[in-house]
Amino acid sequence: MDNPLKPYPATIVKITDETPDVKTFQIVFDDPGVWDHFRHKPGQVAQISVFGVGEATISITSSPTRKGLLEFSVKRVGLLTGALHQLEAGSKVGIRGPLGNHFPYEEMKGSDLLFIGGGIGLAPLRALIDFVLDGENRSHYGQVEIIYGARSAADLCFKDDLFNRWPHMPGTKVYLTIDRPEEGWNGHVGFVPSYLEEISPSPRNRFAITCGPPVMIKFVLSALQKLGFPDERIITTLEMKMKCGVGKCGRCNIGSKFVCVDGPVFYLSQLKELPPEF
Amino acid sequence: MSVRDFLLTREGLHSWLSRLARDYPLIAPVEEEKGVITFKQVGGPQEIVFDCAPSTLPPKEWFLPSTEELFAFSTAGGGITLQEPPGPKERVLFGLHPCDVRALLALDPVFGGTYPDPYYLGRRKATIIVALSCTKPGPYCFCPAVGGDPVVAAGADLLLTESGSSFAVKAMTSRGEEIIQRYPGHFAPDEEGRGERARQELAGQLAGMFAFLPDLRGVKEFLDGHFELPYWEEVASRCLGCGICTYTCPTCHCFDIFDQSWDGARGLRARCWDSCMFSQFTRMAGGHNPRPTQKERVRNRFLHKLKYHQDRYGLGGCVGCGRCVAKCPVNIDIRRIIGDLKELASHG
Amino acid sequence: MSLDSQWEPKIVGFCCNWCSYAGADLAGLNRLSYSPTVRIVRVPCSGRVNPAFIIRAFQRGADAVLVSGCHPGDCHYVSGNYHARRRFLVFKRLLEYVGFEGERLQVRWISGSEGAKFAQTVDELDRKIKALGPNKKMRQEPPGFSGVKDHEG
Amino acid sequence: MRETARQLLREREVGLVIGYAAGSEAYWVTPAFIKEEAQADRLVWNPFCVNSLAKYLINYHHEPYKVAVVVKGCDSRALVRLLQDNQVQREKVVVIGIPCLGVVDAKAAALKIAPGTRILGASVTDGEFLLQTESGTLSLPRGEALCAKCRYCENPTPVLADTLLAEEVAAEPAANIYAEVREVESWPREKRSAFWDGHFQRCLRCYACRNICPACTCRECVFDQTDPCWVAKAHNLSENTAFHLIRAMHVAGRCVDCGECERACPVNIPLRLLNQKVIKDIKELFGVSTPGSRLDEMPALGMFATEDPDEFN
Repeated sequence: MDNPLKPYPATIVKITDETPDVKTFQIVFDDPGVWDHFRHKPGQVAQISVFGVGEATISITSSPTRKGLLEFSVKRVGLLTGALHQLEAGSKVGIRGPLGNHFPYEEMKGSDLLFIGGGIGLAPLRALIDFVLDGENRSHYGQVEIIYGARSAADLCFKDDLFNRWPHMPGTKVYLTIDRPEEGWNGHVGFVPSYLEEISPSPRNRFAITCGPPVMIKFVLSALQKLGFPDERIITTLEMKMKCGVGKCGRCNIGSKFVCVDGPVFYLSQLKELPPEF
Repeated sequence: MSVRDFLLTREGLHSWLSRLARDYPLIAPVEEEKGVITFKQVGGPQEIVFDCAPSTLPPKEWFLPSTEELFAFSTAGGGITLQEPPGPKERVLFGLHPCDVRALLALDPVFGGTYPDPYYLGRRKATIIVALSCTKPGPYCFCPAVGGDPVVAAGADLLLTESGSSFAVKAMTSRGEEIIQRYPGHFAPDEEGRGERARQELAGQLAGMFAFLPDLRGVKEFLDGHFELPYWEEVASRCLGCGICTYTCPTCHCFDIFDQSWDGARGLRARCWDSCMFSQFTRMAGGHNPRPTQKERVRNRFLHKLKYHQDRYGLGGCVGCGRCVAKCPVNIDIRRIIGDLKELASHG
Repeated sequence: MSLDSQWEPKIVGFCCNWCSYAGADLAGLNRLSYSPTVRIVRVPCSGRVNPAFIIRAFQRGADAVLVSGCHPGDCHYVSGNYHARRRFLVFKRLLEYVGFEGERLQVRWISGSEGAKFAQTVDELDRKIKALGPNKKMRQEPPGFSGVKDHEG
Repeated sequence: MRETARQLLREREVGLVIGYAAGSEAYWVTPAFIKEEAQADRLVWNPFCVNSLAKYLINYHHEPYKVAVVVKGCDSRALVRLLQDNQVQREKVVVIGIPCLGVVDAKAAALKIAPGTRILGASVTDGEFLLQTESGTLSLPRGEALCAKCRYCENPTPVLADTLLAEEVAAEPAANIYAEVREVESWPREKRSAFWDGHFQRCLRCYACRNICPACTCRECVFDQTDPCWVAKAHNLSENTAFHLIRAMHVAGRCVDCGECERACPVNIPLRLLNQKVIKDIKELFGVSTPGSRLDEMPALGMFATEDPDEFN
């Protein structure tokens, strides 16, 4: 990247409706040579441009083991995400990145992994889930458990992964929950943090990785501590308003740290050192 | 060893500046409006304000313009074409005071680092900096309190210091030496160390002229351990939430990025100054705001100046120019804030 | 300049749905010819016309703006045009004060039966603006490749 | 003033007193928010108390307690406007009015008063402001030091107050208040255009004029909206002009001519000259008073009369 503010031209090749307000965009670079520089790691983010509207920071939801494409799951919340939702396959966009740090997948080798996600918060976790489940990587990790919840069954993202793919992978369990009972749902009902306490996974040799709405993260973090997970094995990824993504525009700081370059992935032990401004 | 010290008469300075204005874009402090001194391109020395202490707005506009085009885009023909603006021509920035030079040194690591910013760095590289020692501090100047020195300008190419009817010139970089060589006849070698004596003498005179020098000792250490302070509520209750302090600050660098297009097919991506004092600054599209009230925003600004910048880059975030002091409509005065924090620190 | 000789005024007409838009319609039905330099934007009421709309029109290249609504007393919403009258008496003076030619903002009451008045108003405005020439105040160029310039000029 | 504040706080009549405290230089004051009786000694009143404090009341409208606020005549017009818009509830505010003989322009004073000077006392005469300092008495001639907005004052005594802290001051007979506006009006169009272009291009868009303005109380300001975006973030002459014209129209009929926008402007844009133009026109056109002068007179552009002048036939 000789100019970190200039995006690579790219094309949306496929759009999947995940929920009424979340779509997954499959994107490829127009210049295949870009893949030589764009080597992302699970947990990293990118800036997606809709030219004429602007940019937004979105986590990369596809694992780097899936070569030749990037996936971004985007919830429609504002101007840019609204514009993105209007686009069709074949539309031109820009991609800037990969930005930020990544999940410590090297350090996690040999451990069991517990993923706890809420709503669109599963998107960044999915990159790591697929990374550890794909190919020979699988042998480096122990049990993979995924606790995931959404407001309703319709709001569950990645339904194909949740129902058809991940549960059938070896050593992998998926626990789903929705906030309120509804017709046709036979699964668990309740909020993610309380479901986590019900399941009560052992902290022994296990990393917990969580992402979701700020309030969910808050209660999940305290539940994990109650279960005995050490701060160094609790990992979360933060969302902040970002513009430049490269530590210059000054808005995503939490104390002296910039979420865009020092994050978005933080250990709980690191978060505890930071002022509570996130 | 090449001579690095020169002498320049007042007439010599004027004729040199006239030549510079012909050969380069020459940027210097001018009185744009009664009481408003800003850095503008000038046609010659007659337009320049030599004794501003300090200018109303800092020269950062010339490195981080208030609005700057990042690239133009066009989706004509099905693909996307991006075109970056041409880099700036080599230019001379004259009349920066040492605090302003120090502010650039504080900005450099922000725009350099792992992701070098070609726009800022391009302007930085294209700019020959001729600094001017202060002859008297402004009413709100406090650079010595934050480690500055009104007669030292590390980071400039040349430093001029007024001494009687002439100027002592110190070439601080090879680029500074080159520019002196390019204008033979203007500069006389200072072989007797008159410049050094002049600077020392001036430094001695200036030392007692600062009206109010806050004592920073222990303040950062106090802030390291005390994020939550009721004091910030008191400051925030007065704060209007405007952008004056950040826009007049030579080290504030926050910006926003936005697109401009009439039809979506062609347009510009640009950035413009933004301010951590604004309520929208950290507000996310979904409505969550990590700094929801003016208390968090005010605290962020002062911690940025007194702690965060130091933590991150090992450099002070405040250079003591006093511009925010001069312009705050409700008299939120960083010198007083430092004093208050110091007092809070001493009471445990 | 050759560009100037090809120049045709751009006039943006904000016409209230209930009177002036119908007036413009009537002008068309009666085959009254009027200057094609006007582009009509239908608004619910002259009272809906925010000064920001007019500013945006000038920014994007309008040489004149016509705001047209029901005659006082005839407003579909009872008083929208009375409010508009106060607003535009003030705004027009403000525009002149900061250096606009006052002729570039015209406000006219035109009823649904006044097709001829509509055509005449537009033609008159077109003539005035042709005499004045293009508006330069606040005008922007479309952002794009042509807009790329070095900040220092 | 201190005694009034102490009493209000002691008797729990109010939970907060908003007044002035000494600033970091002699010619500045800073808003003070006094919640405890013992803190009341921080309050000052002197010829440098230029800030309008009325708008701060909005920050406290959710509080259960009453708030007392110190107002000069011009500030009381701002308070009237806030009351008219129901931004502030009358029963929740105690108005401490100060009849005022005019305040000092800090920029002018800064040229005369050395930094670090301490003011021990001040008095105002017909011709000068007299300041007692540690090194003797300093005189600021009224002609040089008086704030521009005080050169003609319609309301030296607050139009609304629960307590007046001094004898009422009679308003001077009406003078040519809008002489400067008329001067600009008389210029050829090109000169007017160049004059305002020169000022608007300098605008930093710091929004101090908006944030300090007692007429600007929108929960979400049009200039902060991105969709629709009526004024782009870009700083250039066209967008800056749009900002100032839209702002002038938004406060038209509601601007109380307190001059705070012009005082706050860091690059000396003569904003009062812009807003006064609108005030003058609405007065002439619709026969109204300066906004905020009367509690029973609502903003001119929020109402109409069938017999208003009509130039649009």
